[in-house]
Amino acid sequence: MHPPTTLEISSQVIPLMATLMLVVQLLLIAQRMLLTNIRLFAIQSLLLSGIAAVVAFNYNASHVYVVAVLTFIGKVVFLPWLLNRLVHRIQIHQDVEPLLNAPSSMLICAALTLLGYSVTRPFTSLEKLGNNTLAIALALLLTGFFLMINRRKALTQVLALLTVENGVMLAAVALTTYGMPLVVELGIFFDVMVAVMVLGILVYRIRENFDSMDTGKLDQLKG
Amino acid sequence: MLLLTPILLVPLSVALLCLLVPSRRVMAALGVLAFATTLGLGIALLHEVLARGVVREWSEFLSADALSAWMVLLISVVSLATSLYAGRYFERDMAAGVITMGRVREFFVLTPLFGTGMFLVVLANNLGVMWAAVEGTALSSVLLVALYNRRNSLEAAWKYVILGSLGLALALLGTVFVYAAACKSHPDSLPSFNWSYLMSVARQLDPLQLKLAFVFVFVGYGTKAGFAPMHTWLPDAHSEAPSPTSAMLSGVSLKIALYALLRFHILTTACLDGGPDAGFSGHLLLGFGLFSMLLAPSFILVQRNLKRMLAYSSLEHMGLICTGIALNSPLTIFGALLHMGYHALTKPVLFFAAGNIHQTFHSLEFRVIGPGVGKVLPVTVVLMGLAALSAVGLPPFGLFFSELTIISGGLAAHQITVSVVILVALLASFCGILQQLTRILLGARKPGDHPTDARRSDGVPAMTLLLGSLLLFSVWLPAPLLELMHQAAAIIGGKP
Amino acid sequence: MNLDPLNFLGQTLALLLLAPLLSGCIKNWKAKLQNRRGPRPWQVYFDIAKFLRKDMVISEHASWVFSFAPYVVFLTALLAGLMVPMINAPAPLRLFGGVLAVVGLLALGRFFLALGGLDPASAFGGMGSSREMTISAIAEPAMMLAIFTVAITAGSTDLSQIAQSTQSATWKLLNPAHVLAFAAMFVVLLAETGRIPVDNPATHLELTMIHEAMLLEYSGRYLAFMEWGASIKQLVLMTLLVNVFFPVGLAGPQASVAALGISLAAYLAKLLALSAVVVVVETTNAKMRLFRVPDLLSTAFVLAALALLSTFLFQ
Amino acid sequence: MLLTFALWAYVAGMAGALVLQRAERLANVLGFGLAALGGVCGVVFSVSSLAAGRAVTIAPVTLWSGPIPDVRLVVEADALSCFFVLIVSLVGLAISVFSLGYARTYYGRKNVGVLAAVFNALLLVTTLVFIAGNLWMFLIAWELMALLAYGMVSFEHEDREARQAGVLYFIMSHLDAACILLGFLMLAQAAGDFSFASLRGIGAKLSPQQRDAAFMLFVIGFGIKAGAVPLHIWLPVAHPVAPSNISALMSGVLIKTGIYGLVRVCFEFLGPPPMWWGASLLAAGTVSAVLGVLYALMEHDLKRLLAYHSIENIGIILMGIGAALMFLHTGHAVLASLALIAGLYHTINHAVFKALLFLGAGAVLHATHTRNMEEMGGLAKRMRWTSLFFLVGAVAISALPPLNGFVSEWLTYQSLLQGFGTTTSLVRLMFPLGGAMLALTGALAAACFVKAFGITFLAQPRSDHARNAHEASLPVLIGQGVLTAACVFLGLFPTAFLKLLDPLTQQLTGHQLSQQLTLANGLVLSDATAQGGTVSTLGITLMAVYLLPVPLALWAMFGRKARTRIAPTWDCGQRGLTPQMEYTATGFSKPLRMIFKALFRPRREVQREYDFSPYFATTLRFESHMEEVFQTRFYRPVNLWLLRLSRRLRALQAGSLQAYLIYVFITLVALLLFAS
Repeated sequence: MHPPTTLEISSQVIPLMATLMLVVQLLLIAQRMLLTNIRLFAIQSLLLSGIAAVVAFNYNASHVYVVAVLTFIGKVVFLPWLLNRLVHRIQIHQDVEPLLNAPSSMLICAALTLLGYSVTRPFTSLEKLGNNTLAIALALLLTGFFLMINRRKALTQVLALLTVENGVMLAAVALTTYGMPLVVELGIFFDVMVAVMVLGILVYRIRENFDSMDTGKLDQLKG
Repeated sequence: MLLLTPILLVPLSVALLCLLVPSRRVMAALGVLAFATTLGLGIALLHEVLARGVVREWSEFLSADALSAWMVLLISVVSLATSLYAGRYFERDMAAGVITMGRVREFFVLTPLFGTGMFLVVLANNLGVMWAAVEGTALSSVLLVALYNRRNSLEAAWKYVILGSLGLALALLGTVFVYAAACKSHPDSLPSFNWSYLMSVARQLDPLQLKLAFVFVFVGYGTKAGFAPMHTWLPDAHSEAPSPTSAMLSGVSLKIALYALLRFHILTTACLDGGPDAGFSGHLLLGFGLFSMLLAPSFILVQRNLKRMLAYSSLEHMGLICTGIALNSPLTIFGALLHMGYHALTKPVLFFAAGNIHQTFHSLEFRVIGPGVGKVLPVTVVLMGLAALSAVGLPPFGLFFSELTIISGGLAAHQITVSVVILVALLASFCGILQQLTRILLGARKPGDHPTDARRSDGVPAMTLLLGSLLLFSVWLPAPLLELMHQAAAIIGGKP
Repeated sequence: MNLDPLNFLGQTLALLLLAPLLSGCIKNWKAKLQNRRGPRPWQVYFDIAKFLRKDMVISEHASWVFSFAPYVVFLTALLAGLMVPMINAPAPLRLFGGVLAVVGLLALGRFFLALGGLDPASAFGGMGSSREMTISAIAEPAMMLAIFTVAITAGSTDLSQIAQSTQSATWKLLNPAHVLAFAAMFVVLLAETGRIPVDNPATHLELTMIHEAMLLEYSGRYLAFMEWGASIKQLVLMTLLVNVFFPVGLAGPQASVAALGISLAAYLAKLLALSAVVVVVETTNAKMRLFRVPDLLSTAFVLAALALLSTFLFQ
Repeated sequence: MLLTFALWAYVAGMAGALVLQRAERLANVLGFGLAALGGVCGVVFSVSSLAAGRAVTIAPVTLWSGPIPDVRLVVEADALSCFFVLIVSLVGLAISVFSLGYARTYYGRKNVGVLAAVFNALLLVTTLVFIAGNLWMFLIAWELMALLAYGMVSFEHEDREARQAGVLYFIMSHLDAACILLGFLMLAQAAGDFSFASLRGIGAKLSPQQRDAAFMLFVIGFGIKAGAVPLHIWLPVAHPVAPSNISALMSGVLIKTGIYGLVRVCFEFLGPPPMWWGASLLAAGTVSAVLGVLYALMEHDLKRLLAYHSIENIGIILMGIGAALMFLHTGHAVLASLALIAGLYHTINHAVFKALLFLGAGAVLHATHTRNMEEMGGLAKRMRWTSLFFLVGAVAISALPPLNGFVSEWLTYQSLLQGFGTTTSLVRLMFPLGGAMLALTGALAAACFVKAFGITFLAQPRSDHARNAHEASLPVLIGQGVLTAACVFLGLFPTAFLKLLDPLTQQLTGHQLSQQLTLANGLVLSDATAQGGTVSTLGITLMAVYLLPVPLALWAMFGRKARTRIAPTWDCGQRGLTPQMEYTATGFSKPLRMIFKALFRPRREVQREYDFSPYFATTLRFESHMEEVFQTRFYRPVNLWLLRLSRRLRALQAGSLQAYLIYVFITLVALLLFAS
């Protein structure tokens, strides 16, 4: 059995970190510099892997450690590096221009967070870690979704997609007693990696063909 | 002996082989070989399923019931026709210099991968793995859509991948919820994530959580299956992809996503059954199915691009299938499954013909193609005409029967408004397709506008294969297949 | 079929001989009323005989229809006449057709008359047939409605039957329905026989003539048959009016010779009275413009409709 | 089994023609020859079984049972089927003979093999429609019929008009198929089975609302197919552009499938009719009759004119059927049978003379290469036989004695007149008024055919084409001759034909009337009442022959010495009449156009150029347009509205990824709120 103290601590820590993830998300939304965005995403992923680690430590569930490690390697190290590289490769430094300005997007995100809470209210989760973590996960997902809508640059959309992914993973880690079965975790992980690579390839090609990454330019297919 | 494993391994190995093979012809041949094999295996699987009920391998990691077997057959047939057609198609493309050998290789590598992914979707027992497989199909098909590396194809691919992976993220969340529900019902141990297991414990799962999960799964897989209003990527991707890929996307890929959705639908129905909101998932399916059916025709009516029109027609048919399943009477579900099959045999023909037209006139815009295609490509036009008749649901083609079955089933279920809506939608899309095709296929060429490089026999084998089997199966279905479909219908209807 | 040969022969002769005399009388009285001496009543006989003797000039454009038409016109008028009771109630051909057949036969005649007008490629003929068909078309419904009114009350379309039931006690001659139908029928008569105010039989002024325009290219015996047929048609319609709507004194089946005599006298009297009315109408009215004629005929239609409505009320 | 043989003959003809399409002469002979053979068999079969008075001639036979539960194809034939099989076979026979000659005009130009094949296929599926024994068979044959007819309407698809006509036709046919399907399914739900046998009298099980709904659906569906106003919009567009032999088939037979369906459904399936069913049919029939002929009058395209007359005659048929339904309601079964007989008699009559007229039009079209009457004329001299046949058809369709049109309209009049006494409600006024409208229709039809025949065949040729016209080939004439003979027979010997209708009325209304309708051992046709009217077309004809000596004798008496001289027409002293001086078709119908201004709303443009005074114009250009009120007031607006709506919706797919994401987003949020 686990010493109660750690459990108490972790039951404090996990929601905290989750909330931090949400904060980072909000920063992402407010933030305009592309490179900073990537760093923020890295931080968020770091928090995620941290949560995974804590969960793993709590239940000393070995395969959740694997998740933590994979997340760290993949989302904290590899992807940011890849994206940075891409950014340098296709020299774009000018900041991203959102459709909505920061304050109004903030308001919307607040509303979405509320929605997340209200939706997850009905079922109190399995044990002490879960409940509002789930709400946060949902909030992450919705805000990430909004972020995706709100950004024009192809790369930032990729980032937004990844934050959505983070939200889902948070749910996966926090909600289920011991995370998902390993095979699933692996599958998901590699899918995400491949997805990012495919996206990278497309971004690269788009850059080549359109001399820009502004997806606003991709509106030729109508009707 | 193993059945499911080879079904996965054969196309996979062919894909790897194609990385090495030098010549285009060999790659094409390999593709045909692969899917011919899987077709054979599929038929074997059919009998196996009829004999044993459910076929499991790798300690239930792979399992196939009637529904999966049916899907395996569909995938194999469409992929087989596609690889039959692809050889000549890319030969002409390369001759015309619109595509490099590298890209062609990409196609012949990715297509079997695409197939493998779809096979895995229908054979995986584990819902998480199923999700991963769906994502895999999405990723491989994205690259196929972007094959021509033109501006339009890239745009289409981008929209496809963004909407697709976003949707799949939602689907993943839904999947997680389901698993969470499972964990909640058995807090002590790490429960299995197998569909069969979940079905067995369906009654103990938390209905509220499952409802929520289904909402996410529905929006997620629904996006992939192209339900309006999440369908927006569909016409772009289907029209900009090379015609063989369009055929696969329209012929099976949509149905695969629907299959994934159906698994959850069955689970949810089983869980919510008898509860306050029983049939919740059914209502969603019905609503969105009808909405898609109603939305599609208006786009067909004012459509200017051949393949986009075909894509919208696919939207229509998906809506109908969905409605048929949602009506949830054995007859309508059976009709819907049959509809899947007939549609899978019909739509590729149309896309192949569209491919020929595209390669002859170098455009898909109706006004560029102009009237009198029949004077240039008589054979293609005849085959396309037949396929179009089937697509709009005229006898003696099977879609006529399946549509009528669904409609009369709707009446039998006292859903007269549903039936009327279906009829109206079908009528509208009929009008659209009829007048658009009449405009381009019939008539005389404009003077001095007679393309020289018209090849009359392109793709005829593939098309005749499909149309022939369509006609055959419209008037006669082998008893085992019938039995299989009845069992599949029973599974969907929640009475296994 | 019970075809009494005597009756048949008698009525045929009566039709053939009486018709010209009647139109002669009308011409004569009209002249008198206009302070002219006018032709003798029997002048028409001479005209017909003259026409029969004369050579024929046939248009080079005319086809076989042109030569076919006069016989059709003549015979249809005659046949129609044999279905209308003149002197004794069971008309000779009563079995072969009632009022519907009469209307049909007259229409057949008109059909060929109009074709004959078109055939010689002259503008007048075309104009004439166009107008003739138009007027008859709008006259038809009024006529039918008027006839239905009596036919419904008699429960039959057989003219002799109608006449008899009209005579019999069950039927009051002054039934409003009856009177209205009679009025409607009279207007139709004017239109059908080409009388002022619809058409002017006396004129050959291009723009106003209708019936004459169709005959313009006919000559010799064809013209004779055409004219004669026209006068027979007129007689038939008048007989229809007087004997079906006003069958006073009409002899029944197997009537005695005396009865027949009375009936004949009554018939002639009624006929002359009716022609007098026609003459008065013709002299006191001016010819209408072509596009005014529908107004007149629609009045007739309304009268007939009223007649119908009143049968509906009084039954 | 003769019918089976006929069907196989059609199949063989279809296959043979397709196989031999390279050798067009052979394909022509084989295809249409076999079609004619099948026609003969069909005629013999139906006449024999009707004469034998059998109610059921083919017990239900299952041809094929499909993969889906209770999807099977069943055929059965009762008296009603036989009657309509008679129509299709008789007309088909004549048309196939005609086509043997007519198809030659397509040699080298179009694929005669396909033409012959589709012709056979059309005969096949039409026959199948009539002998269908369950819903599936009926619907499949029905849809195939529409499909094949579409192929034929757009057979000469090189010109745009034909393509558009084809599309319109197919869309309307599909619409009617949908209505019929829904109606049948409503019945089938109550019966729990798709076979016609189990649908008999099923209406009794339905609630009144359901029955009325089903009735409305059927009326719309079959009304479209039959071309009843205001659902006729496709008919005058589609029939003219098809090859003439197909036009004849469509106008003569295909639209009768609508009548067949109505009779089948109203008299057998829907059960005892309320008053308003019959009344509405009667009203619709009257309107169709009058409007059809009025629009026909305004046409100077010969085939369009004939097409509009089909609408008129369908109206007359509907009047009979509607009256019959009303009498069924009031419980006068005998009278109902009379009205029904009138309607069905007119059905076969119209099939015969309309096909005849279309064939004549085809021969003329072939000779003059135009459908425009303004460019014809003088053909009576150049095409003697064709003109004779056409004249017979014209007299028949104008309901003039002694031909068949007159007989069926006489029966209609009789039933209407007697109808007045069947009820005391105000509805009974419909009967005489309907009769009056029928009279108007007849008179207008006569006017119209004076124009059609006179302008087309008489007077001077109006164009070189007409001047160089020549008589048609022998098979073409024989084809028309057959139908002419049929017209004469049906006209002169109605009592003989009525015997064939006995099993039919027995089946539908439970009465046999031919005895009561026959007087003087078959010479005279009576109206089945003691004192009622009688008519004898044969007698009239015989009398005409008796009386012919009168004019001849007069001639002999007076005009022995008279001579005949051919001379120019009187030209008012101008130098020679030119065709320009003749009355035109437009001019002929001008008075009626002016009288019915309110309906036609003609638009005219006159452009005159003059040097010094408008009264001495140097050039004069006159244009006159007319559009159907239904087209302008209903169909076009609806069409435009639909297109506008679609364009609006098109904005949804504007190409912006953001917008698409928002759709998904909104859907998700909405569903989340809906779920929790």
